Amino acid sequence: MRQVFLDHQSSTPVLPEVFDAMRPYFTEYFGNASSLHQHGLRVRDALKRARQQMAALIGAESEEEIYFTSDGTESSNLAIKGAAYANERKGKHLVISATEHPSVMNSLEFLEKQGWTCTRVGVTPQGMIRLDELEAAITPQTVLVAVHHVNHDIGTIQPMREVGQICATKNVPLYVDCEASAGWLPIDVKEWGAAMVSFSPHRFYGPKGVGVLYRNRKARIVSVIHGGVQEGGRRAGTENIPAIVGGGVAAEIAQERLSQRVTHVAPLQKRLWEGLKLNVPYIQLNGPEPGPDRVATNLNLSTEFIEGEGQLLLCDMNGIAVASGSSCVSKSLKISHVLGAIGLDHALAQGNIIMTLGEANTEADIDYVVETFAKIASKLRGMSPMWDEFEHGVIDSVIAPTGRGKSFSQHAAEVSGKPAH
Amino acid sequence: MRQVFLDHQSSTPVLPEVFDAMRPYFTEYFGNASSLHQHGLRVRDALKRARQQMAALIGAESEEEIYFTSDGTESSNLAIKGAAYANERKGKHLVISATEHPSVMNSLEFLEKQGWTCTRVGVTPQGMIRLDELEAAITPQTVLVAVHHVNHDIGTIQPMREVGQICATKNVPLYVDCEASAGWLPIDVKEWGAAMVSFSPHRFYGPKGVGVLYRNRKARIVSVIHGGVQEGGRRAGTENIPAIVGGGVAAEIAQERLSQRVTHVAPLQKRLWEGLKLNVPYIQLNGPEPGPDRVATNLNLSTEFIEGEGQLLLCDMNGIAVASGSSCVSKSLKISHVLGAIGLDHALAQGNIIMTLGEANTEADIDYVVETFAKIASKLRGMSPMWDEFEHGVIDSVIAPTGRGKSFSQHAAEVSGKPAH
Amino acid sequence: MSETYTLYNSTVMEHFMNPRNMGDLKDADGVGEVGAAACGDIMKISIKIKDGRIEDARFKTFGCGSAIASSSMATELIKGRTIDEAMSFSNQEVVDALGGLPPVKIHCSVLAEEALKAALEDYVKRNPSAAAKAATTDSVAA
Amino acid sequence: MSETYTLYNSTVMEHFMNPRNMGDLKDADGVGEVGAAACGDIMKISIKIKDGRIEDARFKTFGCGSAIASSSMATELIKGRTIDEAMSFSNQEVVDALGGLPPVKIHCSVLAEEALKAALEDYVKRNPSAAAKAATTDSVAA
Ligand SMILES: Cc1ncc(COP(=O)(O)O)c(C=O)c1O
Ligand SMILES: Cc1ncc(COP(=O)(O)O)c(C=O)c1O
Repeated sequence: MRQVFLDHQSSTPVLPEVFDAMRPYFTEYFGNASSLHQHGLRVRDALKRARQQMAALIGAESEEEIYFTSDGTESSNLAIKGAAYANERKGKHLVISATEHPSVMNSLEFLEKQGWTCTRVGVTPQGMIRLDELEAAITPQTVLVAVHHVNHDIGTIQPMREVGQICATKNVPLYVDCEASAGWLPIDVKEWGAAMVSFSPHRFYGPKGVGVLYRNRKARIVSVIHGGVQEGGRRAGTENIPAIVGGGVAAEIAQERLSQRVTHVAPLQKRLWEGLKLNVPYIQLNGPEPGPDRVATNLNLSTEFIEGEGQLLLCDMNGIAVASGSSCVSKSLKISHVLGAIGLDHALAQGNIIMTLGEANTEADIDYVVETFAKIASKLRGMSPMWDEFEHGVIDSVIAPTGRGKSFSQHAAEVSGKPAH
Repeated sequence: MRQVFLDHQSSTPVLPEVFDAMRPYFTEYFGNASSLHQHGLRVRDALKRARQQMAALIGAESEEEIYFTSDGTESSNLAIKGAAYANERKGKHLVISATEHPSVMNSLEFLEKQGWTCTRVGVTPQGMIRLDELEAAITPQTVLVAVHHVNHDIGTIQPMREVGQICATKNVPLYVDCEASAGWLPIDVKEWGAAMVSFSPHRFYGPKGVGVLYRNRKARIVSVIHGGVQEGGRRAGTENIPAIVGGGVAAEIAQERLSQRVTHVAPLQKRLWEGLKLNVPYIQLNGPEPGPDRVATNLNLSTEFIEGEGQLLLCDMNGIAVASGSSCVSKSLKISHVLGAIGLDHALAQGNIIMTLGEANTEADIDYVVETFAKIASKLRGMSPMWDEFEHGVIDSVIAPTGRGKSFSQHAAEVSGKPAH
Repeated sequence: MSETYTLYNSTVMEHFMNPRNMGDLKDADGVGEVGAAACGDIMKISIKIKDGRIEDARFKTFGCGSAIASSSMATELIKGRTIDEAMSFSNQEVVDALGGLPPVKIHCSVLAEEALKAALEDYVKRNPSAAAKAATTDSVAA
Repeated sequence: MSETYTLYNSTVMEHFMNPRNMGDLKDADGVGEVGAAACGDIMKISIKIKDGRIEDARFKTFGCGSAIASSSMATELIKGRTIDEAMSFSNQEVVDALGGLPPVKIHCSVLAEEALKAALEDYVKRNPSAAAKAATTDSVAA
């Protein structure tokens, strides 16, 4: 069976060059960067090189602005809580977009329990932050604005330059989560005037176990993991040297191959969406059309009248790895809050499937996915009472309304006794 | 030149078997454990196996009690802050021993800023916690007691069973930092009645980038890194699968080879200390004599009249990797707080050297170290005004007092104008 | 990849991939459609009753793999049972017959139980005489 | 390991490994011993003065590698200077001559400056006539 990995947003394989670079740091150069002898000093050098590679990827001025954490989540936590605690005297208010990653959203919820307040700025149906609302949300007590570069679920590219200008005018530091864009879109921290930027190499063919936080010299943060004085006192704990070394090499390669990678995936993204649109009735793309407003790797789809997990499992049984933001695949039984924030009808949120492309995908892969996915959708619709009820005019389609029948959500609420969430 | 690595407390090389186990998880089995497809499910299986291996090493009942973090430091942070935040309603008081690792000490300092109070229980000159003080320190508001199994600097093994009994009697959960003991001493969480235990495989021939927190089902903690619902909702962020897999294998091997390893290093530890005692005048062992009260890997030495960094650098230039707790090697210019807590004279704290053994060390290594170290000590004493002043009866030795001259500390305070810290 | 890894055990996967009794029953004697407010799943079970026994059962499900497997298994299990027996059907039977479900998916089996009971209720409503007989069990009223 | 990694640059390492002017001066004209409260380092510099110039200088240091290197370099630098010149000696000279020190180790060079000034003070105290000449500079009194 053909194997097609279409979940590059979840993780990517480590490149052979990256693995080769990491390799000696497990067995031979195994020192701790805090040690003052050969073994420590050698890995310090390696750390510095990796910082330079990370700095180069995002246009940072100096490698001293790069801090290593364990992953993207920890970087978000450090950016949000680190800035909140460091600037408590100025105020206890933060502003974020409503479609930030849970690592940002939940860091904020934690702070809210400790007395901070937070404004969540709404987005358009395409997932674009509402700039006027952002501007209005910033108060003299605001110590941080957090707006991600690209949304992890729906691939929307945010207008970072405009966001940066608003923050600069209001003189509030800006944190940009670049986990879903680094390695796939050019990033220039200076152009945005970003105080902090985070990303994680395992999204661009680097290893897991390392996250990056860029912090502009002027931005004040305190650490959130306390202990020794590693990472300039901003992140305690023994550095994960092999992963950092590998991440640095992955960043260097990502910078070199960025346009080549995009040139490869962008046509596949279009081919996949065109193919699905043509072969699967009642399917919708969430977020912007492929083009300048959407990262070239991501398609976020809603297949109407069927649920996401079933689609995902049948894809998997056919060798196709995909993700879903439907409530059935989440451990909390809630749909992705991003789908809620763009105002997606619950029926469509339930049928959500996320496909994310990478450099190993081919046109033949795409054609196989289109063909297979059409079969899967029709198999699941054959089992779905909703498809039946749509065909009998009991409920109507959200994607292509016929004017007959009630809405899916109304029907679902009637049979379950409560509106779904 | 002979190369002798005597800094196993800082890190250990990854075993070939461990590396081989990790290897496929970089390039082939690169999935994210949150994914529901083949790539995710495969690594979930691997995660579960690693949890079982970790659970077995410490006598935990079930692998469901094992949580993965990024390192020992993060595990300490999660144990301390996680328990503090989760049990806030019961009280805001914690009790720790005065010689805990900075990851514990500084987590507490952070909580103290947020309104918690903490009692630091004193230790004997050998670094043993004072059980009567511990018992007296626990109040009805105490939500956690933290006592490490083995001290990272001086190798003292704490009376964990007695500590556990006190906590059980007082009905307060006990957290035991086993970073300096796991893989080198048997650990039985049930025997101690420990609520939490932490350790990190990079101290026993596993990889960096993974920490372990055992949490008994009954112990309440909340997460400190917020985001997705990985690790049972207690640690958000993409799991570092290769390191976890490698760590699991290292734990399994550590369990198998524990007594073999100890049988190897314990005689070397004795040989090293006997050799140094015989060949280096005015040298002192800090912490208990090699034997049942001291972990078999560690020697903590004070070479009088000379400072630690110079000793460390000259060791390094002679192929010998060691550590030091002197203020000159710390980024904060302070001596290790452990040396302060055991009441070590400042003069001796400044001349501190830490040697930690591992399975690759040989008798010939030890003899080389003894011989070389004797030369280093006499070279540095030749440069030291303190040695001179001791020989001229201006100051006296702490280790072997002659009754002539003032104390080093008094002299140092006089010439510097202030007492050192 | 040589080995196949699955989210659910092999029985659940088998019922998800090849569901039994999928579809609708023409001339059903009772139809129940229920939804799970928690996750948005919807399940419909149709039954055919003959001589006080469930002669046939079919399902249609909008939901995850375990919801589909649960309805497949539930319809298998209840065939041949008397109305009274079916009235005391519990989701645990589905869970057991499937060889277990992940904790977060137990509600799928509950949904199957509810869909079945709704279908029985529908039958009883349509057949008051049967209602009289079944009135001895409380679960109908609940 | 083929390459050698060092905590300090090669000049600092060289001065640490092979310190210049290590020892004491018999019949020193001035001896200064100072300590750094911050880290506990102690440095002693002895000087020999001839015709108003530092003819020779020696050090003994209890301290880290950069403290030893700083005292070695400082004694090298001051040889041949007049008392006045030496009075305005600054730690920055040591740092520069060593090709830089890590920020946290700059205080080692300060200690060398202080030890030298203490030795000069000692000389001046022992030789009031020289004191009269040097009185024009404030640094002595400081
Ligand atoms: C936009 C965004 N931010 C942060 C994270 C968290 O990163 P990690 O999984 O490396 O902890 C993710 C992960 O999916 C993400 O997509
Ligand atoms: C006793 C003890 N606890 C915790 C830690 C922190 O562990 P890590 O360096 O893996 O973050 C250390 C590290 O030296 C330690 O020795």
